[in-house]
Amino acid sequence: MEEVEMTTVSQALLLLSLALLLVTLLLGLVRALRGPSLEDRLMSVLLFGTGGVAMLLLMAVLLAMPALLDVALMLALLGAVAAAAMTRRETHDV
Amino acid sequence: MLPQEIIFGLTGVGLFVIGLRGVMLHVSALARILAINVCGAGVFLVFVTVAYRGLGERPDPVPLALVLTGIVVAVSATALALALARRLQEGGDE
Amino acid sequence: MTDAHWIPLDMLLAALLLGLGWASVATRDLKRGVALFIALGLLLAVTWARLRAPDLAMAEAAIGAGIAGALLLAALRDEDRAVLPDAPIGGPRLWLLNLFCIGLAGAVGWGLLDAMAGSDGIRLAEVAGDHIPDSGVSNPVTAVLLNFRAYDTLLELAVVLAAVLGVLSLGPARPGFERAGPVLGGLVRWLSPLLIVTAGYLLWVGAHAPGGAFQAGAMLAAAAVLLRLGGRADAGLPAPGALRWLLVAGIAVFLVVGLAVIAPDRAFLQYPQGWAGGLILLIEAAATLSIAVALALAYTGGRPPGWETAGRLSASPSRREGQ
Amino acid sequence: MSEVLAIVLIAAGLLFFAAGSIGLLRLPDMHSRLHALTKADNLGLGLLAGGVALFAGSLAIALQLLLIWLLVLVASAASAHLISQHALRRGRGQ
Repeated sequence: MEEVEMTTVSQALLLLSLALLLVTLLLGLVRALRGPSLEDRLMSVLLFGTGGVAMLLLMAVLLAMPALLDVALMLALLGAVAAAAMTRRETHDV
Repeated sequence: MLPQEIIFGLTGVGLFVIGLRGVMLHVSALARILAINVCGAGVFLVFVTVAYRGLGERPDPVPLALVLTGIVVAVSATALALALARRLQEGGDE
Repeated sequence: MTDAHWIPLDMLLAALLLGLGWASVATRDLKRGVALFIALGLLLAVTWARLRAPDLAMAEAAIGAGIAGALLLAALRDEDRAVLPDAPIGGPRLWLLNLFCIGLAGAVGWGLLDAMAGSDGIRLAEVAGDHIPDSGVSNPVTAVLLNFRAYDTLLELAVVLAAVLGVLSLGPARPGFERAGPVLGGLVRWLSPLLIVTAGYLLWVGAHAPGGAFQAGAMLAAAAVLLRLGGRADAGLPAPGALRWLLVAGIAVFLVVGLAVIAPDRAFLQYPQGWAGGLILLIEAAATLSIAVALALAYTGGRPPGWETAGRLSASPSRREGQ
Repeated sequence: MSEVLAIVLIAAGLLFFAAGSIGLLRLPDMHSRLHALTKADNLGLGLLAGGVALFAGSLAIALQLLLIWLLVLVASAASAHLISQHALRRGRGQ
């Protein structure tokens, strides 16, 4: 990935894609603010997880940093941990 | 000076102040601990911004190392604060 | 492409960070606050990646999404009311507070910009960069953490240990979780080994690529958090007797290595030529285990069962009954 | 040529991301929002990862991208299940 050859047009388009992903996250933030249920807010967190992975993949190409793929892998693994943490109940709650 | 230093530096300061305001405003221990963590995120962002040297440059590793240990120390301190808050609440019930 | 092209994107990212930060703090609904704080952690990981700090992005992913979120969500259960009463202050006093915050932001922001604009002299980065070939590792962040500023890292491990000892001294662990259903059970069964393998990988590549003891330890702790969420109250941790040793292993190995390398011409923690790489890996392996155990215990929120008696060589039965 | 294909794949992926976020924002009830979000984001990430793999042009990286996508697929399916189960259980007043 270090020597990715890319035209300027492609670079500009990738940059635009990153910005569009941020806009979709912004929509997710609006949903998180509106709620109304906890589940709606959890869905926004889910969106931030997947959107974050997508942004990391694009930045790995654009910044020529293959290590960002490792970060994306970790984020993918840990998104599920966050979802599990948000929906579990302790034994005394039952 | 890079434009990113201005953008993210001021964002870091903004997060720090937002967190500080939360700490002063809230009464609930949990809300205050949450706010302190937002405060800390702002400080980390300032450090990472200071380390940043531009798109093609390696960032300064010294502030990054500080932030890396800072993240782990912050989460340990958060755990301690939450455990203390829990004991306080239990004590209040007795 | 230059940094100027990234300005619109960076401003969008900055706006989203500020929006999430504000929304997670300025709310009376704690559930909303915690959910948004986890989202902020995910976005911070992206921000560290953008600012070319993948080492931090890894730690943030493991801690922000894996541990801090779970920790806050567990604490949320203790709150009697998920929605807080109105702010205790209002009217003119709230205005004063807001005014103070705006003034503070202005002053600190101006000071920061002033300081950054004025510092075009030699930075530590050049000094650190020149010495990386001698450090035994090629990842600059690992070089700083475990060689150039190793004593700093040693003390930071001590701070983590102190915090966890504080947690342990406050009382027994929180109750565990109910048994997992088939879906979560399946998730735990295939995800936790993956997390552990990833932790091993991060420890190994930390010498030459982003990764290292802190990231690996956080990842291992995330595996423990997941096991606990799946219904194992002990979070998959070993017996308390072993836990005590694991908790101090990082600092112990660090100190032993640091003292062992002392020679007439070498100071504390000044590794001999050619040995640095191996010694750093040794210290990092021990530190990974200590950090993982510390964070996992911090997540459980107190002493595991059997902690008090584990330290004694032969715990007398009468003593055990007394508890 | 492959660069054009990569851009097309990434653009298609973004379209799905946008659809998921708009669904999250505009659909009337929680369950349809969850459905729209997870389906669209998973497809979107798959297409986007395909585009990134074409840019990288190496088999090892393509395999890592495939792994990331599969992890996100499984993790988000499990998360969606946990969230809807959580909503159901709360709806029953448990």
